[in-house]
Amino acid sequence: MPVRAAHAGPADRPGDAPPGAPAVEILSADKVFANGARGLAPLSLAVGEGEFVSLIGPSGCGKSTLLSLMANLQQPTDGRVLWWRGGFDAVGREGRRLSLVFQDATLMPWARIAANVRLPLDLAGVPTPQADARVAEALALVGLADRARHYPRQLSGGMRMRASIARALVTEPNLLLMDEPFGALDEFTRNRLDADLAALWWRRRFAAVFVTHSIYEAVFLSTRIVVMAANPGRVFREIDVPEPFPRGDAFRTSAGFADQCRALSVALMEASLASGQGAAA
Amino acid sequence: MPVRAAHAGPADRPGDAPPGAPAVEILSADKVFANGARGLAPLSLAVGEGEFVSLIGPSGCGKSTLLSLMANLQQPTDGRVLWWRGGFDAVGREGRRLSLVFQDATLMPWARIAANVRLPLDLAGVPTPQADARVAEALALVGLADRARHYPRQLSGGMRMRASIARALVTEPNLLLMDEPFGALDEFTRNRLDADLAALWWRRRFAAVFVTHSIYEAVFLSTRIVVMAANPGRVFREIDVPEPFPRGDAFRTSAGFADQCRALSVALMEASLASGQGAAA
Amino acid sequence: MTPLVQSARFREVGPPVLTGLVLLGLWEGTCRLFGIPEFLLPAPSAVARVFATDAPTLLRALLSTLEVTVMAFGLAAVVGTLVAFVFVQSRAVERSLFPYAVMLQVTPVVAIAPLIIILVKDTRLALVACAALVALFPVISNTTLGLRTVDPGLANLFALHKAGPLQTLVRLRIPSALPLFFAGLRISSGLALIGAVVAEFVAGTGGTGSGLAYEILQSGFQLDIPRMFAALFLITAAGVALFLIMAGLTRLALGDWHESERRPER
Amino acid sequence: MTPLVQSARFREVGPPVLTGLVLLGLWEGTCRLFGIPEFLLPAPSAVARVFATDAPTLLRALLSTLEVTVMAFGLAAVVGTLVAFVFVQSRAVERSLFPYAVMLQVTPVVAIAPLIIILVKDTRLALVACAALVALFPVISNTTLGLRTVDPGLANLFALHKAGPLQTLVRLRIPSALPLFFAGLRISSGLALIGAVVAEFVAGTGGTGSGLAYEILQSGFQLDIPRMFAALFLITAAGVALFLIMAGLTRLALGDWHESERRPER
Amino acid sequence: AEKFSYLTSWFAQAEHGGFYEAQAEGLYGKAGIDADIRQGGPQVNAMQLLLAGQVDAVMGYDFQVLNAVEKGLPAVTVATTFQYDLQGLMTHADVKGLGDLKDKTVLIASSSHTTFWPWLKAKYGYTDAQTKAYTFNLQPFFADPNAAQQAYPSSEPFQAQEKGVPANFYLMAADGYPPYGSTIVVTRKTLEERPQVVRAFIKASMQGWRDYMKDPAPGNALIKAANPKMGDAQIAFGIAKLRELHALDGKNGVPIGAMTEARWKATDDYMVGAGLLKPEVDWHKAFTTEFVGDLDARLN
Ligand SMILES: Nc1ncnc2c1ncn2[C@@H]1O[C@H](COP(=O)(O)OP(=O)(O)OP(=O)(O)O)[C@@H](O)[C@H]1O
Ligand SMILES: Nc1ncnc2c1ncn2[C@@H]1O[C@H](COP(=O)(O)OP(=O)(O)OP(=O)(O)O)[C@@H](O)[C@H]1O
Ligand SMILES: [Mg+2]
Ligand SMILES: [Mg+2]
Repeated sequence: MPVRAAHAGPADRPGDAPPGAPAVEILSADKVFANGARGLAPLSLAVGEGEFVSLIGPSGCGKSTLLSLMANLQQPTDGRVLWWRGGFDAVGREGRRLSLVFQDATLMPWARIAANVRLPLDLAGVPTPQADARVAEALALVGLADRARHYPRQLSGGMRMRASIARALVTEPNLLLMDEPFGALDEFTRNRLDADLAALWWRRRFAAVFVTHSIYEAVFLSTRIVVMAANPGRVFREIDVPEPFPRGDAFRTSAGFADQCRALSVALMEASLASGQGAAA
Repeated sequence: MPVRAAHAGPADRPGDAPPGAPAVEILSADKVFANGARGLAPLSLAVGEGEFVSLIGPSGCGKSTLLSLMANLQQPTDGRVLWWRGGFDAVGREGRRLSLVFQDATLMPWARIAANVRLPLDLAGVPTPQADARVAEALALVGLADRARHYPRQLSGGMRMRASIARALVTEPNLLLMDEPFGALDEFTRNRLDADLAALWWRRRFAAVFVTHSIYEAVFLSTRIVVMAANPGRVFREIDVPEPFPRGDAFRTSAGFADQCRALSVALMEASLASGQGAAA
Repeated sequence: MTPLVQSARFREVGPPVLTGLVLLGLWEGTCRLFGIPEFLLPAPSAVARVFATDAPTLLRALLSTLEVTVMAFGLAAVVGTLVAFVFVQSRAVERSLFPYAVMLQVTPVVAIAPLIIILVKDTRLALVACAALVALFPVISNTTLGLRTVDPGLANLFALHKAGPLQTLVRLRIPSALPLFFAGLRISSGLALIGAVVAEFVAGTGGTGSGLAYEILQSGFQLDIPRMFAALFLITAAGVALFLIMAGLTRLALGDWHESERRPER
Repeated sequence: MTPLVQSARFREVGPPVLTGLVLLGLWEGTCRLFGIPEFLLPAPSAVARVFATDAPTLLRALLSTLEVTVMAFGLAAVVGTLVAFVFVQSRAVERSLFPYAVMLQVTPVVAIAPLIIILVKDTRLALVACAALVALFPVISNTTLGLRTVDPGLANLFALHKAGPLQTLVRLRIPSALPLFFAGLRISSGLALIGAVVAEFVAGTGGTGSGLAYEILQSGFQLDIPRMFAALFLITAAGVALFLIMAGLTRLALGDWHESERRPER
Repeated sequence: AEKFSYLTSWFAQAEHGGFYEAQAEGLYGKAGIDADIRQGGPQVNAMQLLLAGQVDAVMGYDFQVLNAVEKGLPAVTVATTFQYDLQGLMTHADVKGLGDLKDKTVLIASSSHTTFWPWLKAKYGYTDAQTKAYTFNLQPFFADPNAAQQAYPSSEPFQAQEKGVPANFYLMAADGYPPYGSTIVVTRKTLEERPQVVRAFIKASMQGWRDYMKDPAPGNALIKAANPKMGDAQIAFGIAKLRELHALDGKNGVPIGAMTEARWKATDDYMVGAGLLKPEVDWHKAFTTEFVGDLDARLN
């Protein structure tokens, strides 16, 4: 299993797709907060088209911060972020769509679930019949078809999170950023959504950045895994997962899967130990 | 491994403690929401002193609803809830303390982390020096000692959740209700907190009700596991975990642990399948 | 307990009505006990007597005042909301213009009424303009605050999807602002009413077709204090009615989702 | 660009001042271009001339009005907050009493000032009472709404730990209410000022030690319109100053956590 | 000395000169009264303050006293200052008399709707529709060449003259408007309990008026102390008008302060005729000539 040092060159492409141009690139960017705390040490990271990159690391190591840089919700204190080799303007043009699943569901309390999911389509001016169909599809995908007319507060925590995932998928993004989307779900639902997500990715080949705390999930889904360490937040190690796609339930029980999980687990342990105080010590 | 039907008698006590009187009892309570949706079918469940009961089940099966009945935050549409064989008045008297970790962190945005954690002590009128010491202890337990003076928005998602756990532990409760407290944490931190929680429980022997989506966590921590199914929310199966305490890292790699996990996994799968539409179908 | 006392409707209406009756009783009692002369503080019974004889005149005056009030309130609500929309476009715009909104609020109607009368030929329109000026600021202030108070997560979501200013306004800021917007309206509805009365005091013509202010002035001048109180009572009753209507609208608009309006589920 | 233009301080103060200068310029220009007579609409230069000669008198009057304003505002803030505290104790209390709070708001000062003046012997106190009445309602209304708008999760937490009503008030409701409380104060500060001016108009205090209303009335009678505008300008300037002070206090109190006050981090 | 307070109808001005003069010259003190002259204002309801016992006497108006009597309120007029109500209309230069206002906008205060406006309506056939509010300053009048407005001879015409706007002034009393102007009104209680003080106050006040018309300087000093905005030119203009209109002594030189029953009857007749007063009201209760009989202050 190839384990690379941070900042290595592009990964070998799994399956038969050619390596894509970077959809999002972090160029030696760092982040210092208003109170002087250093959230991210200068780091570089590129996620190419057709890549599925998972971020994993101890609590507080900067995964959400990194993701928000990629979503242009925060600006780096130093360094740059590029989308499709351009500024954030490039997003939304030429069919380049970016979606983000936040760490919490972030639904509009005054709108029903269907309206919440439909929001990005409305904002993009997608005509009603088409939008309706896509909303229904996205809700079915996350198992909320029968909750379309509920308000967020009438859903359970896991359901709210799923609605938020449906909202991210509904635009058929080219770059999908997800912050622990399945953290609040039971194993059964989670496995099903993992499989659905993997199939969807294989079909559409969007660039994906996926924050997770689950080793199994990371290995199952990713073409590459970035292990982060805290104090300051940095890329600790990058691990390629060169297993072939599409991956099904069989993959979960394969020897390759187990090996990858073990290797990732060790890397994660090392990253946690390297994080010192600040992460759970 | 003993697998019991729902509504069976009290569990055999693990370790050497005598079976305790119920700290909280649900007596054929159900819950119908204002919009007519049935959240919980009539169910009964008792959690005795010194018991550690995990609730596990598909998303939307009513775990949070059940917990909020136990915390008196919602009232059952029918049936009753008893605390120490009395009404909710019994809580807060004779040193009977109840704490709840919500599914989201629910911190006061205007107060620093230390003040947030300290809140229950302030409400109970615990004098300052003693409160200070206990807040520091609780923060250290969850690895946030160095964040005492931060505001919630300056913490990562996982850190906020840990602050919320510290707030629940700071009162040294006799009945501790937790709704997926470790869902947003990385494996490393989560394992450490699992171990800490198990040790704490062994020391203090509070009654605990623990909602989780992790099979391993449920088996590692619990004296009994309640598997729930949805549509309507109900107790699908109860599983005793008669392994001895204290449980350490050795337990995680024992054959008994693996057996229990496998059995629970099967039960959970069955519960998911029995939940029909509404849960992720 | 009778069913009446238990009904939800009674629980809504009962307490304020009871409070009112108790207050009226105390008032009547005080007046009688201490023999307070009518021209100082008339007893409720004396005021009621006025209604018995003068109801038509008074109601006509009320209607005239209400007409001004409603037009002024509508104007203030529309203009205030638009101004708030402009303010939230950028902090620079708000900083540049907010002081001038404050100036509008603190300019006494009494002082600018002459100018308005010169500018606006139609007396009724002049009254509406004066009253609207009085009612404007709370709408601007509360709506601006409301439009600014959005969930940062949702704001991020909208930014991410490159929502334009108009989309953000309509789909995010306005729904977020509704509770405060309505709070502003509840304050403004009352202000529009006193604005109308004050404007009538200052700029109102007397004679036929005049409003309650004229009745108050005349009653004061003729020392018909019970009649003055009857007119005052009509004003306060109208104010309370306006307020209740606004509160009802608020509940209709927000009942389903905002914490301040939600009743606990049982 | 000079450093001045780039400084944060300038960006704060620059736009409103520039806007003001532009408006003043337009005004002066209009007056000169159309030769508008001074007694209809005086040009800013004419108003400035008044300040050159009459500043001491006008400032003394301003001080007197401000004294009333500040006392009334303080009274309204304290009383309004206390009333809001009472209101949130229970829906029944609120339903029973809120209509009467509305009544206070919609009773025209002009109408009840004579009663207050008769009841309160000291003229200055009577003025304060009138102005406080005008300023009271927005504090009550906004604070009550604020005290009701608490995060339901936090409310549950407090219920769980059996927090008493006082604890819930102090540790949960009050912090949650602060943004709306301050919004209420921002509205009320201006109302207290016009309340004070209107009360002076009504109570008809004249002579030395009298406030700006007297200056406005007298200037109006004597058609010294530039002087009247100078007095009006002082009122509006005082209103804006009050508002800015309240906005500053708001920022001090909430700057760290409330969305409406937070600046985006860069 | 016995305390006695008198509330005027407006901010201190020439029309109140005699009272301030009496104060300045110590006439009240000599009569054994510790007098307190207070100035009124646009929204001050003097009658209410009088009946509430806040002041001992007020500068009143015949209509209001008759209205009070109608309500059974114990207000009594004990003397007058002016032989006429000084109320009039100021018009632009094209208007040649009170009857010339058919197509004009007339700016009047709302209180005028129950005083002189019904009288003008009845006499010249005017309508409510042509009225607009008078806000007590002259901008609307100046701005509208078609406007006329209510005025006092000593105030508004002076402002117009100052601003160079040609204007005419017409006194309504000249066309037969009946009431007295600027009277002294007390409560019946005061009248019964302290008649000597009332008498002394009236007497001293009228002496004050006599002296004021000779040398207004002492009174003016007090006026300007109470109302610093009052200018010398305006006061002088006011005094000249009072003299010109024979406000204090009437056409045939009566003693200052004198009232007659016949005049009160005329006022009552007008009010009843205009529907401003119920016919059954006993108008005799509104005044007493008891204190004016021995007045002897005269102009020259
Ligand atoms: N206020 C409400 N009105 C209507 N339905 C509700 C309401 N609250 C909860 N529900 C429904 O009750 C069911 C149980 O919800 P609950 O939050 O207890 O689920 P849960 O087991 O905690 O799920 P999760 O694991 O996703 O948090 C869900 O189907 C939900 O939609
Ligand atoms: N606004 C802020 N001000 C100061 N420090 C901040 C701020 N936001 C985040 N931080 C700090 O930056 C670090 C990284 O936070 P981030 O939310 O990116 O962590 P994370 O990897 O997403 O953690 P988790 O898994 O717990 O969600 C944390 O130490 C956090 O305390
Ligand atoms: Mg995070
Ligand atoms: Mg839940």
